[in-house]
Amino acid sequence: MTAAPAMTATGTRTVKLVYFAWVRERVGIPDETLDIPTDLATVTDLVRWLKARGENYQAAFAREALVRAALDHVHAKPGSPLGDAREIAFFPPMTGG
Amino acid sequence: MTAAPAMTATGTRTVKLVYFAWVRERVGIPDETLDIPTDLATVTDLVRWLKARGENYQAAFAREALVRAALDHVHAKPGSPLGDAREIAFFPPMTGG
Amino acid sequence: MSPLIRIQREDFSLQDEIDALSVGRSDIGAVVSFTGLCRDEAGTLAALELEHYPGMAEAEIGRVAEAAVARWPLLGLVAIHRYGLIRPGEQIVLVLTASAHRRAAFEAADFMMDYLKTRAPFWKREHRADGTLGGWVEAKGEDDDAAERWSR
Amino acid sequence: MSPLIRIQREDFSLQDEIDALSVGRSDIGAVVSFTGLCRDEAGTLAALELEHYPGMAEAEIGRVAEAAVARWPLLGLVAIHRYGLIRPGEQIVLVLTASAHRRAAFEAADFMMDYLKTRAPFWKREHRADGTLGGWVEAKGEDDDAAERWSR
Repeated sequence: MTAAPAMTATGTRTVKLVYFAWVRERVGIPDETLDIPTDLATVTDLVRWLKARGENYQAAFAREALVRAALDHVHAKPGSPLGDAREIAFFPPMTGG
Repeated sequence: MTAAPAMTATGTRTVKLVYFAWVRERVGIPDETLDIPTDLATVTDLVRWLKARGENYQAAFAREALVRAALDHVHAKPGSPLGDAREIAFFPPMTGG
Repeated sequence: MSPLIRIQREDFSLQDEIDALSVGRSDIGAVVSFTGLCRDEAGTLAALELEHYPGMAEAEIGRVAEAAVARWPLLGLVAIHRYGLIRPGEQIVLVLTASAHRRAAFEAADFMMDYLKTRAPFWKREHRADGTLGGWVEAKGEDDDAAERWSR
Repeated sequence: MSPLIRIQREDFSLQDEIDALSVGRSDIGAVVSFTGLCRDEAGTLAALELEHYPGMAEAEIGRVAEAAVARWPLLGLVAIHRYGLIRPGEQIVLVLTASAHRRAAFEAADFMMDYLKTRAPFWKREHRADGTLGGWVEAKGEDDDAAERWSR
């Protein structure tokens, strides 16, 4: 990821959001590319911004503590800074193995 | 092992002694059948009786704490009673696995 | 020593992986394998469907493997995780560790599985024998507790 | 569940043993294997000679296996120990445990190996590459310590 985030003049940047398992089912799509405000500092900020966008996000993030996130393929915490992450994933606790 | 130990009128009984690894090499034979006094109470009593029989036993049991014993295929301690064991084994600490 | 990580739909052969790891060498004294299988005690399961996060699955298992390599003197480390539909009795996951001595091989395999359970981005759902789609399998708190052991 | 114990001169196949344990079942969720191999890091070893106490070897490993079965909810337990001449890179010992969940399978295999090392009547000596007979391998205090863990 050497390219700089795509910034717009109005203070947004473009990210890819990906969803898995029942988070994907509730959002209704496996992934989407969105322009998000650059002033969203943390994972939690992004979650709350998404919830304001529609009922599908509200359903997916109804219990915020239950949804995990990853920034560019690395696990993140609710308070983790979004930084310049290009791919942001949301999913339930993992049940592999 | 349902047969009773073979007792003689003079207070001895017949046992099979088996030796392994360097205990076997020092005693000089893999096994032997001996009449041992019935008044030998413990594994240590038997070891000391054997050491009185010859230099080969003295060499094998020079450091008594280094030699392990089994009575009828079950690990025994120096103070374990010989009971009516028919097969008594002596060997170094095990190095399998 | 570079860990071998594979995320695949196909089944795997433990014997092939052990052979690839150990044939022709005489420095390995201990090999530990863990194989996770699809269970169906109730007889109601047609298959487990394993969804995964391509890219992150390889990356995250690779990070866990590097942590194991840094912590134990390993001579070999393999982790294979399947995705897709897996029927009862079939293999899901394999972890294979090799070392000169048994303690490192046991601990590293145990560590790998605890972390795979809690950190590898895979999610299971049930396809029932009656043709209906079951729910997503819920994560177990005991898995988090198991992973937590290694940071004490 | 009855443990399978084998004391044999011949080599063994991990895959065959796992298949025998698990094929056609769907109650097993976890299989752990431990394979002990003949090492020769210095390049001076022609073979290890393993002497054993026939009769007691089977009996003692059987007792250790029964202790494992009593302690963990196992669905399968296999222990195979070879004797005779074993060359560098060859297999010496196999322990295989199966359970519904991974913790029991890991712990039981670990326990079995610790006890095999300290209680199974086997003794190793070295045959050197230069044709001379090496000494008997000495027991390690750390093996006793490892076995002691399980009584705490």
